[in-house]
Amino acid sequence: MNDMTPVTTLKDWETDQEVRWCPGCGDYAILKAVQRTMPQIGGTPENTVFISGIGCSSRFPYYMETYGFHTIHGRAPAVATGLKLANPELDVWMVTGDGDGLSIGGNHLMHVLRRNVNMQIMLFNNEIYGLTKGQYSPTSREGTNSPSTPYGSVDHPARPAAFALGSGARFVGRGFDVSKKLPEVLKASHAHKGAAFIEIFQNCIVYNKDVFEDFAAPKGAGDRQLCLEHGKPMLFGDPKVGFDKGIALDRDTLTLKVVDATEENWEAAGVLVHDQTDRTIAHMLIEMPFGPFPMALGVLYDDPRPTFEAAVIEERAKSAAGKEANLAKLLGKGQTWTVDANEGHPTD
Amino acid sequence: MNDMTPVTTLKDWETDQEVRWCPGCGDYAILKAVQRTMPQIGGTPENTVFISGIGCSSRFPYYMETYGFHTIHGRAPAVATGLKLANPELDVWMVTGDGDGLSIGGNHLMHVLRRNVNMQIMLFNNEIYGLTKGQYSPTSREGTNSPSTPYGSVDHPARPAAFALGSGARFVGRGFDVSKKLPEVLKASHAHKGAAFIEIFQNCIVYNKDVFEDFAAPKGAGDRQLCLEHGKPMLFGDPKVGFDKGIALDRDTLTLKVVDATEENWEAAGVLVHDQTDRTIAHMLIEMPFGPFPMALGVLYDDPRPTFEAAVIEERAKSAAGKEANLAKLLGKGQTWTVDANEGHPTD
Amino acid sequence: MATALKEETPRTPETQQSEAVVVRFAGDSGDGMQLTGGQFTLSTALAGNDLATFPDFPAEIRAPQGTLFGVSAFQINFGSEAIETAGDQPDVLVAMNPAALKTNVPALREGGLIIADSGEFGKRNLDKAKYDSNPLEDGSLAKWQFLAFDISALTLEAVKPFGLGNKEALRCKNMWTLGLALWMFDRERQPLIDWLNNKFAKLPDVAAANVAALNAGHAYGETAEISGPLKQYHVDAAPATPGLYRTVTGAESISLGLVAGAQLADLKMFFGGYPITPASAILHHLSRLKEYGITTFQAEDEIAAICASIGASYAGSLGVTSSSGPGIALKGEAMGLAIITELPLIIVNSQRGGPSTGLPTKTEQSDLYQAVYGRNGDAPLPVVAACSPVDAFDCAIEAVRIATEYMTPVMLLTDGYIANAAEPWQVPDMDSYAPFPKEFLTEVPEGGFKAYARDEKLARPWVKPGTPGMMHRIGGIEKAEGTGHINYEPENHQAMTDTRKAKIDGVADSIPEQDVCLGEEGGKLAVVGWGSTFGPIHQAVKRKRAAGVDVSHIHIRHIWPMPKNMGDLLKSYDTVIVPEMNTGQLKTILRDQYLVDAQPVNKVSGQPFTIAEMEAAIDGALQT
Amino acid sequence: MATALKEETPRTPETQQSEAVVVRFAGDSGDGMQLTGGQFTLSTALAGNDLATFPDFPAEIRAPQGTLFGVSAFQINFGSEAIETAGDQPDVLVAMNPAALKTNVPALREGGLIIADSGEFGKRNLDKAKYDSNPLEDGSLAKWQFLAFDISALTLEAVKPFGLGNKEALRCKNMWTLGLALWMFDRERQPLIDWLNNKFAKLPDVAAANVAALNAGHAYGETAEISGPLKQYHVDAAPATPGLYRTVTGAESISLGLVAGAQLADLKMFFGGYPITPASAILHHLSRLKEYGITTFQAEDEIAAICASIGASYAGSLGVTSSSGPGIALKGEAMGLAIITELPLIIVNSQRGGPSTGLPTKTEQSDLYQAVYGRNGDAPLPVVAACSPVDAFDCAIEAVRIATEYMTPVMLLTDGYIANAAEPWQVPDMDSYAPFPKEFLTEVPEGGFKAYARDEKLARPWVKPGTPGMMHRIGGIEKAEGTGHINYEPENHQAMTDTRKAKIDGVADSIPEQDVCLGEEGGKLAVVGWGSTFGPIHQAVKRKRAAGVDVSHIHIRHIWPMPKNMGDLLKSYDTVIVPEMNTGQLKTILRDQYLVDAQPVNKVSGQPFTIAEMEAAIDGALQT
Ligand SMILES: Cc1ncc(C[n+]2csc(CCOP(=O)(O)OP(=O)(O)O)c2C)c(N)n1
Ligand SMILES: Cc1ncc(C[n+]2csc(CCOP(=O)(O)OP(=O)(O)O)c2C)c(N)n1
Ligand code: SF4
Ligand code: SF4
Ligand SMILES: [Mg+2]
Ligand SMILES: [Mg+2]
Repeated sequence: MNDMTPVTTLKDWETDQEVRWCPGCGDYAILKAVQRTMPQIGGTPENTVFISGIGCSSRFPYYMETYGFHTIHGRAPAVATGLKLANPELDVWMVTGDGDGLSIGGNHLMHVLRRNVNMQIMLFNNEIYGLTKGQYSPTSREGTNSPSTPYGSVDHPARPAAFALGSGARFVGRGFDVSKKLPEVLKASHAHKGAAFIEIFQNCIVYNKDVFEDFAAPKGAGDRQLCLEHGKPMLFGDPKVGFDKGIALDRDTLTLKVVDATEENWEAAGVLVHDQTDRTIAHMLIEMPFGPFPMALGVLYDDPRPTFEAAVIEERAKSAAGKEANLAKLLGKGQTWTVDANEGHPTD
Repeated sequence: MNDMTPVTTLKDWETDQEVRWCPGCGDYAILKAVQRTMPQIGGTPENTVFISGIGCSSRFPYYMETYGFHTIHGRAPAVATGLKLANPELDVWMVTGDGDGLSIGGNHLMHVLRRNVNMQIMLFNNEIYGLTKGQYSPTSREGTNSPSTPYGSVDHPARPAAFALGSGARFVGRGFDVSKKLPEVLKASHAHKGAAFIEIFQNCIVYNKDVFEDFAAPKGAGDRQLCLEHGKPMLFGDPKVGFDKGIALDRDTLTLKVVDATEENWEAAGVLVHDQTDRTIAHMLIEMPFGPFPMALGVLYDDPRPTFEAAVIEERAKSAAGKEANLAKLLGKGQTWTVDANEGHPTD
Repeated sequence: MATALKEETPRTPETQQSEAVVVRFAGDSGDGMQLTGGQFTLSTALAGNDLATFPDFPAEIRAPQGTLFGVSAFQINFGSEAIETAGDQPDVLVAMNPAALKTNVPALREGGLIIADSGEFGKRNLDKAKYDSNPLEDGSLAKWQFLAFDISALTLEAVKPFGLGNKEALRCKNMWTLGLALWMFDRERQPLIDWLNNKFAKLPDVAAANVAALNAGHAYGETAEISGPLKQYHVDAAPATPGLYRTVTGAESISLGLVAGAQLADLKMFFGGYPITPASAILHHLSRLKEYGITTFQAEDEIAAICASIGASYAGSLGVTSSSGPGIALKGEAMGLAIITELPLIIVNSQRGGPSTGLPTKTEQSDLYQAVYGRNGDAPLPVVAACSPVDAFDCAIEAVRIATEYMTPVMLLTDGYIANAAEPWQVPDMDSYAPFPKEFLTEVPEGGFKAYARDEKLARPWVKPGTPGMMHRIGGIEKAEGTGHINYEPENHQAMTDTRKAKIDGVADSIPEQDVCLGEEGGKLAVVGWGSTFGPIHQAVKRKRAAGVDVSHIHIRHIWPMPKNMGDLLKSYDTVIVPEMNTGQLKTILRDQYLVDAQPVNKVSGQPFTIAEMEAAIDGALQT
Repeated sequence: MATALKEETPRTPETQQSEAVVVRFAGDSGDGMQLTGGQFTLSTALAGNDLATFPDFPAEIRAPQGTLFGVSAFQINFGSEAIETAGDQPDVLVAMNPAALKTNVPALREGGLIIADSGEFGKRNLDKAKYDSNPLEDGSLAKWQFLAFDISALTLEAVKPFGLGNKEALRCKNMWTLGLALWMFDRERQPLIDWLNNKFAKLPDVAAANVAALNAGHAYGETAEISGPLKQYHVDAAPATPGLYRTVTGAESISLGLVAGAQLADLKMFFGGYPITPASAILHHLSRLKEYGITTFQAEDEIAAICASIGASYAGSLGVTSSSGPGIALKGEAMGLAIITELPLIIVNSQRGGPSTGLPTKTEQSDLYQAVYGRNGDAPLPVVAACSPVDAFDCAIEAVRIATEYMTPVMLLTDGYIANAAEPWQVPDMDSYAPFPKEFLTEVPEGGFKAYARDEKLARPWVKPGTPGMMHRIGGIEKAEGTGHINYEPENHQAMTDTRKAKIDGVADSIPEQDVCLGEEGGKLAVVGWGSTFGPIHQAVKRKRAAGVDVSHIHIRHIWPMPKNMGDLLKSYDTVIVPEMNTGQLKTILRDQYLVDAQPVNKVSGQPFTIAEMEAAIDGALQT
């Protein structure tokens, strides 16, 4: 992580606006995690912009003492792209929800990832539409009872990280609201040049209470969370007493499996070492079903390639090279003729 | 393939409308391939519907003697979803382009795949906007010169099959306009219950001439096309003289490689057997770069799961079970009171 | 008697006979005020009063407790005469905390009664409400009557036997308050007790605690009456047509109207929606009615919602989609597709405050321009507007009739106020509605099949895919007359444009002439309204007429096309004013169509007009 | 002299002096008629004639050869007097094949001249054009003069020396035809030869063949004149203001106007577009102008295009987006966002035939409703409409001025006709334009920073993200006066709605009073137009006035808000008619705003009005 000497403190990133989420909402914790991260990455409030769509999550910009734009439902990636192309110097953070980003806004999300615009994209996944009072969302689990699915939803849920990777994302991270490790993921996303996608599981205590408790609850978390670190073996289990399990790959069937392993014998047990640039493994980790497996958290994939705005700038420079921005000449381009003052008729 | 005794002939599927694609356009060949396929799958024109968006490709319905709806740009998946939910008996085919399906329509495409609505989705990928006269599209290769990118495009292209898989598709096929094998892929897509995504490379001879020639040209095709068949080894090379190469997996690095292999020794050479239900291999085949590798064609992935409309019907039946559709009762539901005829005042 | 509460209100002869009371319940979002209001409404209805309600809640899901922006309020106006609005000024304000008092007391009629939970007026809550001193103690409420007692403590006391946690126990406060209110207005407790027992059937302790709180509040009233200023009032039942009644909100009644409309048209319904305030309630209602042949589909966005509905209409179902302002804006392009392919479709717009995201939970009428004009090309479609929760039922049926008879998308306008407000509703007898069954074309007609043949209404045939022998293609490109093939010819485009216009204009042949809903044809002043301004306009005109003023009320339900006599009718008045909760949108249509000098009266504050505002507008119009 | 071609046209004193000829080139899409027309236009311009053009091409990219729907035509009207339209009826028709003849000859003036390539009139092509017999032989062209010769063969002959394949050789046919046309109108060949050599610099054989074809066509004219009916005409140069001239299409001139506007405002430009006919050309033009500080971005759809432009405006660039009907419909919701966040933005709408996909390649003015009214909520924005390719330049600058001075989105209307048509254009001297540099707020003002503070125009400050000390948040929810924080208060919403309206109404303070562009203030009849109907209205009014009729032409450039004197001006005429290529949209605004009995004259065929149609409308209006 490329921490810098902080020139700001957490306080510098707080606005004077009353925070208007429901008491106990996971968004509070994410807000704090972000405010905690900003000094550590050496951010300056005036050069930082938060862009969001619409949803509870998308209220985020109001609480950050930076520039901020609470746009319209689903369109934050497009607004952020224009902003970034117009001023690539700005540090742009996008905030979206599972509805905002994956329902109405899925297409823009795909394209911002594909183009690889350099920004951090935080998708607060609470598996529900919070702001509109609890309808199921594209990430809601099958059978979700909600006002619009009183007998249970029947859609197969979208998987944000799989969608991101399929769309061409070069950074895919995962965290959850109250996780202590969230700032680390955010820092890594910021260090990544290009579009960095971070799925943040967030507890909507009003409409989808504790859906992530199975892995997010502190009790037994070690067994249920696989905290990935580049170059480190994929071990889990309670770190306080020593890891006792690991993720290995059955190279015949190309499927992952959980094996008994400790920090000492993991190599022998065949535990995988996390290579965040390995796309195949990234696919597997993303599709790894929770339950039989722990939830993969941290940086799942990070393999930068040139950013969109860099390419646009380069292309603009190249195509403008040697050309003069002479408006008079431009207006008078092509085949012209002159009407003479005396005759009022053309002379050439 | 579940061929049936054809009750129709190709002629039955042709309309009296003049076909209005540019002479030499790849769309003609696809049209013929589809018209050839329909009798083989036992289709009946009146129960078949073609739904398209806008683009050259999306003119397709006008040329099929079936029901057809040429809708608006990018929205065919949504129209088709409503159609299919309203009448699941219909055999629905969707036609879209790389612009229609992946630019403006990417979100609807994602959701129809995720929901798994039972229909065949043919995306004609010519890597260009044909109808609007040649602007680059989301699938255009980097550096594409077009009216809107006179100095070459800079976006990283989207990969339709990867997007489909990331969106949750359970069938991903590939073919190209003049390929003799296209009907086989179409038949397989039709046999698949659920949303079947088929990427069809299509030659736009006016605006993006011959971009697929490197693998689609008959000459040397054997070396450049990997024609997948479930349960068969992944061999390629000119089949007329016998296959001479195969795709093998380096199980340490989890990367594919090309090996020398024949129909006799492929097993020893470690050539993979195509298992169309293997998601990991599907990811690899889809991401397999053309050039060092041949182009993977045929059915890349096929692993059905319950369809959306089946689930909707089931849920509707379950939730309606035992309930009577009595409008009078419904209107008078909840706490009611009666105003007496004599007094004009409530009596209970 | 309610007169005690009303003494300062100046009375016209007409209103003196009417006994009406306006009560507002206000508390923290977490205090359950909407529920309290809803149940009080029900008991009011059961008592036979006419009523109108106005729920007003914050944009936040659950704003932090005690804050000013977290206050949720529910107002009800009920009486023994016809009630058309939720009332200008409350006579009674129930304030569950300082924030509720602060934000709501300015509206209270001078001399009105405040009932406050003193248990919530501690330092912390006073701070949150930005009170420097306790208003219950500093004399600042002098111009009102007030009663403060520790409802929190009284509730805790009452529910003690049931062993609930402190938080859960305090949740019963609203039932205590409701109990008190029931006593105040001399209401039956039993229906509420039944409802509680039913609601908490699985949690008998909670049920019992709530019932206990309700009873305790009621008992408190009886006791306090003896010793203090609390009085019991009785409002007589309102005269009403005999029959079966219930209460209904606009969202409910639109949903039911759509179900009824589909039945009358003999069609299955497909509803494609995407959640948005205040439209979502329709999606919620319909998704519980699967047994009525309804498929509900929560799409990925508004565009997909309307497109799926178009697909369903194409398949032979009645496609319905619904949204509010921003979502309707997104549907514009697809409406054009439904117009040119001439498929039936209902688009329900539950209007809210704009522009952009605007004020999602506030009401407004500012999407009329969008409804009538908001599409590319010459793209006319009929627009019908509901004026009240009850009216919404018939409007929905009317929209279905027009859509299917004329093969056209129809926009049905409602608004946030109508959607949320409740009214007593005489349960309609469906036998009294003439069915309008839609016939599909199933056999090739003599002379051959043409997808764009026309009947006497200029409607084209509806053929379900799956029908043998009539395969055809439709789409968004201009169609040839008759065949419906693609056609770019100038004459054809002119003819089709003319036909589309003539078809929609022709809808006017099937609708009633415009009536004057209060007053006479012709005269000094007509007040012309549409949608939910009906109530305040009607009441104001009634009062003014009672005072001998020559003023009439014209209420327009068919916004496009308008009834054929509209121009003549409007011209029969010296002056025409058009009150709207927008900057003057209906007035544009009236001036354009009939060249009458209709003058706008506008209010764009997210709040309905008050009767007083309407009376002032009438006075103003007659002065000039 | 051109009179030979004109003899049947009745002449008023005013038009007799004017010498004007209308030529239409028509052929298969593959025949290069647009190129021929474009080059002929250039040579016409170089000859000093005034001119107007009308390219009319099929919707198909490359329709099958020889078909009726595959015909591509290019009409030019040129003369020695001011030319305002592409001409009602061609005097000369060049028909490269039977289909071109069939679809275009009905428009030809009786007695006009047909030049046909007889080499293309074989059985196959006649069949494709649905001719039963060869019209060149069956006498059916009797009411016209006609000349048929085997242009195909003559071309092949001429280019033989250059060894091209048959297909490539035949491609030179259009240059042969152009050569003939140059001879007919006594034009210089050299500029064309230069252009060909330049265009085919890398293919010298092709260049030489084309030049040879051009020369051969020219020589054929000289030879044929001696022996037959082919005559040479000379049209004098039109008087013109001295200066430098070029030709320009509307799409070019809007692009250039935007570049100029951005420079005058001292801003970088960000253009977010998505291809759509006929708007794409602007994207294409601007994407070649990177050196002018322009970033072009082809977005994934129209919504992303406008949103990216809003993002760029927020960053401090001039955001511009462009589309036509269906795409503009999709942008409605985002326009609301730009309105409430009060950011400058230009939305260019190149109108085409609607509704829905409609007639993509045909012209129409049917998006005026959408421009003025087509959004949710009370969401006013200024609308400016260009009337010609030349005018589009100034209109674009005006749009930029309004957007930046008033901090508002502005809609700039043009149409398919203007976008594609070409006109001579006196290259503007940018020094004669007053700059309107936009200042960003960079220092916290005295009294503190407020994101929604107002200047005298009611515009709010523009602060670039990156500016220290003024971090703030904006969004689509109603904003508090001054601070711009979220605010749901009724009074605030009313105030902000009023302010937004007042700001846009106030734009009228910065625009010129409405003038009468031909005729007097007051009188019997005013013909009020907007956009590309300018030409036919102007010519018709000119002719009628010359004939002594009391009629004036008023052309409205500022559609919203309108000039302040508009009402008084319109009321000074007995009768007002409003010709539009829609079903009557501007007329709605005029009637609503000014209560004048403006009567619509409508044409919705995808074709511009003819002068004759306008004359008839004037006659009609004066009769009643
Ligand atoms: C165009 C449009 N459609 C619908 C809405 C209503 N709406 C607001 S937020 C939201 C979904 C919110 O869900 P999500 O993005 O998951 O955010 P959360 O509230 O759960 O954080 C919807 C449907 C809107 N504001 N605009
Ligand atoms: C809303 C809308 N935006 C834009 C267009 C213009 N348009 C028509 S087709 C098309 C793209 C076509 O590309 P593709 O889908 O790849 O189809 P192709 O023509 O290449 O087969 C576009 C941008 C439109 N018709 N509607
Ligand atoms: S509704 Fe859910 S997501 Fe929204 S603020 Fe409340 S707890 Fe958070
Ligand atoms: S433009 Fe391209 S895709 Fe379109 S019809 Fe012509 S060749 Fe085919
Ligand atoms: Mg959510
Ligand atoms: Mg394409």
